[in-house]
Amino acid sequence: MGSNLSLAYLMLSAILFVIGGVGVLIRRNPLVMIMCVELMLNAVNLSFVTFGKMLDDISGQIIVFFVMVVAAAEVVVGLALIVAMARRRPGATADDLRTLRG
Amino acid sequence: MVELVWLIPALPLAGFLLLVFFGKRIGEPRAGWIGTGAVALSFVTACVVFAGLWNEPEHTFEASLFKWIPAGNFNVDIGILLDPLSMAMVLFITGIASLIHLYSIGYMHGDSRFPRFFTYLNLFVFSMLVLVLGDNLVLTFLGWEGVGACSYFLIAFWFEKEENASAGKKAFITNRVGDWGFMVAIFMTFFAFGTVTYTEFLPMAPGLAQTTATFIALMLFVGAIGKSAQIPLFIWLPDAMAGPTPVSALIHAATMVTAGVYLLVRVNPIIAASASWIPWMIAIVGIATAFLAATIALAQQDIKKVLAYSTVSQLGYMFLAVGVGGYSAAIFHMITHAFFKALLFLGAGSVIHGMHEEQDMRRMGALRRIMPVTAVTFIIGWLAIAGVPPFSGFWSKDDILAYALHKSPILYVIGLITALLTAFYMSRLVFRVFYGDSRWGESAEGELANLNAHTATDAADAGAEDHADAHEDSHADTHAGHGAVHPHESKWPMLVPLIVLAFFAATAGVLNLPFTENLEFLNRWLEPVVGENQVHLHLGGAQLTFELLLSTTIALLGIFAAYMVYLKKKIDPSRIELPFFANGWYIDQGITAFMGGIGRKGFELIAMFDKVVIDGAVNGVGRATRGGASRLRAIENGYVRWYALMIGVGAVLIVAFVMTQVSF
Amino acid sequence: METAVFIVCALIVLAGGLGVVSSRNPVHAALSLIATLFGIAVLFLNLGAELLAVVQVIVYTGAIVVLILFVMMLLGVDSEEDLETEPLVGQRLLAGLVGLLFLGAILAIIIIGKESIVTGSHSVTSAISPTVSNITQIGTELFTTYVFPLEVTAGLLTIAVVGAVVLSRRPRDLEPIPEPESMTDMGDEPLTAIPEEGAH
Amino acid sequence: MNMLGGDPLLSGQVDLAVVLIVLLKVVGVFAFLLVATMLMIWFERKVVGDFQNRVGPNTAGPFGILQTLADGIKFFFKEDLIPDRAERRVFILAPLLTVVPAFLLFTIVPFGGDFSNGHDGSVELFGHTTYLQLADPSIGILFALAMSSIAVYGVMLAGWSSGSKYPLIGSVRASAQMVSYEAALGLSVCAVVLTTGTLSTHGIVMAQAGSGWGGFIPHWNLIAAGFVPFVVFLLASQAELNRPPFDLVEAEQELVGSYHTEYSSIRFALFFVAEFMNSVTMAAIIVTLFLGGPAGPALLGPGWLWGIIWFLLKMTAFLFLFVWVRSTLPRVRYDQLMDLGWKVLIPLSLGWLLLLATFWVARDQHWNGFVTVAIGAVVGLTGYGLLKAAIATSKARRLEGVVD
Repeated sequence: MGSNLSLAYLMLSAILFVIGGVGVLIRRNPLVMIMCVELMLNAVNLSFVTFGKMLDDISGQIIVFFVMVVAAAEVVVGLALIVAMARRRPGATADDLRTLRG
Repeated sequence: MVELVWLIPALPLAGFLLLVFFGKRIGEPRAGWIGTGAVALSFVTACVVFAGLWNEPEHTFEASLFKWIPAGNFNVDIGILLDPLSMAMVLFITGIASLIHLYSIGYMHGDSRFPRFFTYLNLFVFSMLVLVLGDNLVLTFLGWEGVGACSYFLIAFWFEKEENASAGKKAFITNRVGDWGFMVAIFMTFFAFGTVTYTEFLPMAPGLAQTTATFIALMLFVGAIGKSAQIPLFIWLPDAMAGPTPVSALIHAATMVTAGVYLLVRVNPIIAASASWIPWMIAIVGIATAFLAATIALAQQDIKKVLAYSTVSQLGYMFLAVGVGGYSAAIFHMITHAFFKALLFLGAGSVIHGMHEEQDMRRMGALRRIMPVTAVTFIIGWLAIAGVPPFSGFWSKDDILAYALHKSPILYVIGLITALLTAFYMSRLVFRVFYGDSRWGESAEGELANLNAHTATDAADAGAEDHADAHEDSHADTHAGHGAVHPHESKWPMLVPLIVLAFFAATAGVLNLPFTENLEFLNRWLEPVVGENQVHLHLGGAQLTFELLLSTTIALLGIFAAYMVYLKKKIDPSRIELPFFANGWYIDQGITAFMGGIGRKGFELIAMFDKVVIDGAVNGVGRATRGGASRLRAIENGYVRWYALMIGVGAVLIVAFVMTQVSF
Repeated sequence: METAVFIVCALIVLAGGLGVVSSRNPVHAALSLIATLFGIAVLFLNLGAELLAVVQVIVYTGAIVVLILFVMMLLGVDSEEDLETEPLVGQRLLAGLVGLLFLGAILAIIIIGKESIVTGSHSVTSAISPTVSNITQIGTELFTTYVFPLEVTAGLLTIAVVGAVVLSRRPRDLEPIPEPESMTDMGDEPLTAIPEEGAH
Repeated sequence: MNMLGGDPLLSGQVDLAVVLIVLLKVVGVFAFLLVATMLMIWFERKVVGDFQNRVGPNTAGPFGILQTLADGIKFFFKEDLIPDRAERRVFILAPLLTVVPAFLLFTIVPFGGDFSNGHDGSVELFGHTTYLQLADPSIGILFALAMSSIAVYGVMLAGWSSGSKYPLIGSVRASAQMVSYEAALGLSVCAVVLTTGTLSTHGIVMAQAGSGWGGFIPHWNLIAAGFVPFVVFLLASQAELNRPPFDLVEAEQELVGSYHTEYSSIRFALFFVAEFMNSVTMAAIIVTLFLGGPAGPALLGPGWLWGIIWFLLKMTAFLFLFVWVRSTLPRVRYDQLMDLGWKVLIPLSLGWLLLLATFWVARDQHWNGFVTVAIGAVVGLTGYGLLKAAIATSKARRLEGVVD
């Protein structure tokens, strides 16, 4: 694989990461926010695999494996929180959570 | 065999741990037997180790158990230094402690916190053993604090009574002054030698600069007078009698209070290396304490108070011995004193127990018929402390006086006067308790009323301590008024220790008989530890005979005087029992007055400083934080997205910063 | 061939990503996310990470997004979001600015740095082998070098599951959160105002 | 290209002939799948008819074999209705999302090949050696799992996008059911993978080929991996397919057909086709995983033909089993479905997997097999007991009203 393509992967990853990040910052629906976090994680995964390829190292793929596990755990807990939240106030957005501030 | 030495402190520790966790469940009699067993086994181990120590070179054995504080070049190990000095201490500590544990089973019978009492006692024995066995100053200090804590726990054991609780606090706070000195001494020692291990720094002591040695010795002396109740820090010991009597016997007579003497003997090379006024100071403080306490003891009515002041007085003798270079004499007297004073306290405890918690001698008398065993053993103790040959006290006191004479005749003379007073007040005690008329029960009401009125006026302007006495008196008075007290002899667990101790009180003198060098067992045994700095006396036969005869005469004179005053009633006791003495030279009241007057102003000044400067700084920080926060609160708006955005801004800033730092 | 696959997938991925961020309807966002995830799975294949590609589909597409959709449908929180109003003034502008700056910085680093952005040496012990299959290699590494992290992730997942069960259990005395009078009222008033609010 | 795996066809120079062969296989598989699906629909209707003591389709073609074709043509010409409240784009997308994974799933199934007499399953096709399967990726069976896991999207999105009550309930049920049973499915596949040591479907078939124990008991994973993973897989695959008795997602009597209530015309036909296509594919995968796929002895004639014959025979047997189950068992309740998935199948397959792993380790380390099995059994039973106790406790507490 050409090195330019590797760089292209990294750029794609950067763009995707920023898209995800901006999404977290501007969306209010907690589920969409979780999805945007997933986007960011995927961008990072992509760059991990690319770096692994560039360095000819399998560890890049291994760490993606772990990122996926952590992402799964994160989603499970996040969704549980959203369920708990929606039970108390149907249709609540992340902004409504500011009632929790001290 | 000597390798078993670690078992000596480990056994009481095991007993302590067992009792602290399961004491309540183990219950009354068994908890006592476990505690006693642990200490008794420790004593047996000590004997075995003692036998093993004979074969060691210089009778010294060192063992490092494990590293405790390895910090750079400051290393403190949990290590054991077993030499003749600590061996002697260990033997009499475990031995007497075993007996007192046994005694306590009888004495504490029926107490609601029976198991806890033995928990504390075991912890105390463990701490005391750490104190004497520790191979460095820090470990000794650990034990030092441990015994202090146990002493506090046990003085205030019946903390429901406010006097007991405050007596505990008094002991604790007074000891702090001494502890401060000890700690400074430890720091200075490390500063001067780079180590705090005895075997490392003591041999270096002769090469030390005199000023440094003087300072360390002075600070150690401050620590020692705190623990061993010398002028001016002796005020806590009489109050410490608020604790159960076995505690008074074990901690405040036989073992803990001798820790200061032990410490000074242990560091004798440093005293030798310090300025020549240090030994003089020690000797003067010692003899002054001995004399002062003896005069106070003359006028006390509480049987335990008399013994307490007597203890202070005897400790003064030991300090005198240290000051005049008679280290082995100090240890000798420490051992004999441990026997006879423990015996006296336990005897007093037996009397108190038999009299149903009555401590006032004015309500006793003629008890020898009712409590024969107690009386006989107590009388042996009396003869020992009074210095009547051939009982042990005679030999040890005489030994000290011989060293004192060698140093200065003045010390000798005051020492003799104190010996006279000792014989007098101890005889007074014995005559009033065991001889004369029985003043317990209804028959003595009239006399009592008189006496009470007398003390009440005394007590009116007295301090808190005497208030407590007066309170007790009136309390006991109503008790007596209800019906006759029926004294009885104590049970066997209390009597067995009395008998054993009486035997040793009578015979312990053989440890160090002054007639030939061959008979001075203790001197030769302690030679490796104190030999270099010990004053070597070679008394000729004539001088020895003269001294011994003089001492005997003095002792008999004191007894005779007491006989005249208290049994024959030729002289009015009130001419001797001056209020000045009864109130302990008004030292407590003086301190109270000072602290309430000038001292209070000073404290208020300090409190003001505390309020304005220190609190002001603290509050100021708080106020500044609150003020800043109320302005910063604007950005804490509760929107998760906003926080995330701030993280993003931070990330951008960091990336930008990194980009300026890295060249591509 | 690889370049062609990359270009197609990159377009899908970016379109999907933008779709996630800009869809008013969360279900549409989820569908866009699926597209992105598939695109990335194919990119993984392109990079020679077969196992990751399949795991990506199974875990992300098959489990995570299904769960998200499930929650959406179960709770009925799939209502369209009002993307026009924005309670935080300037938040969107600032977010876009931060995003652009960040992206610009990273792209600048990648473009300027070229190959040298990858620091570190080529692996000796865990090099990607051309003969041994991808899955064998990953398996071997996972159960030798990374066995401890692997065990830890097992613990993590268990904890997450238990936590999720506890969190989402319906409490018996469920009380709805009182509605604040108005979102903007709660604004940035001093904190002392809150207790008063609770009072009525 | 290594993603297509160990097919010898792709190992050498890729020329026009190779591309043509691949295309041929694609078309062949596609056609085979469509025909098989068509026949399956007819087969099911016919067999169910027989079970219910009726005739079944009998008009179009011999034995009514063309009935499905006729139905298909009819569907084509029906009016295409899209409800007002439907989410248009998703509504149109959903049926396609159902069909695509169903097709993709079949690509990894080895449907033929010469496995007799020690052959490695490759056949000669126009002078090139190749396997009779569309692709043989090294991740093989995981691909199948991936496809079955995304098959749920069609159902879910169809239900949601209809904008109607029953379909929505159906889609919620579908997603929960899929996620639940995928775990059991994956764990039972793990047992097979552990036994054969490979993920490639061709490798799995190869490991089951040969003359077998004692010359006549085949090396099927049905036996080699133990009976349990097979049963678990069979049950979980039925749930995954939403076939009776696990067709809670459709449940005509409760949900009026659920996700396809609002669908009509060719879109409904796509759901219908996809469902039966999935049945066919799942039967093929069960055959591949547990019954040696196309492997079997060549009795007379060319070996490659016997591969296809064995495969079709085994597959048909399973399809008959599916229909049999459907026509005899009543639908389970939803809580029973969940209990079966989470409290029976998952613990069972997990325990079996651990037992199997212990067994393999014991063989590697030359431990005493008997003792190992005994200890394993004790541990397994203890775990079972604990699980039982936990379930009983939770039930008791729920009855007490401590938790809900």
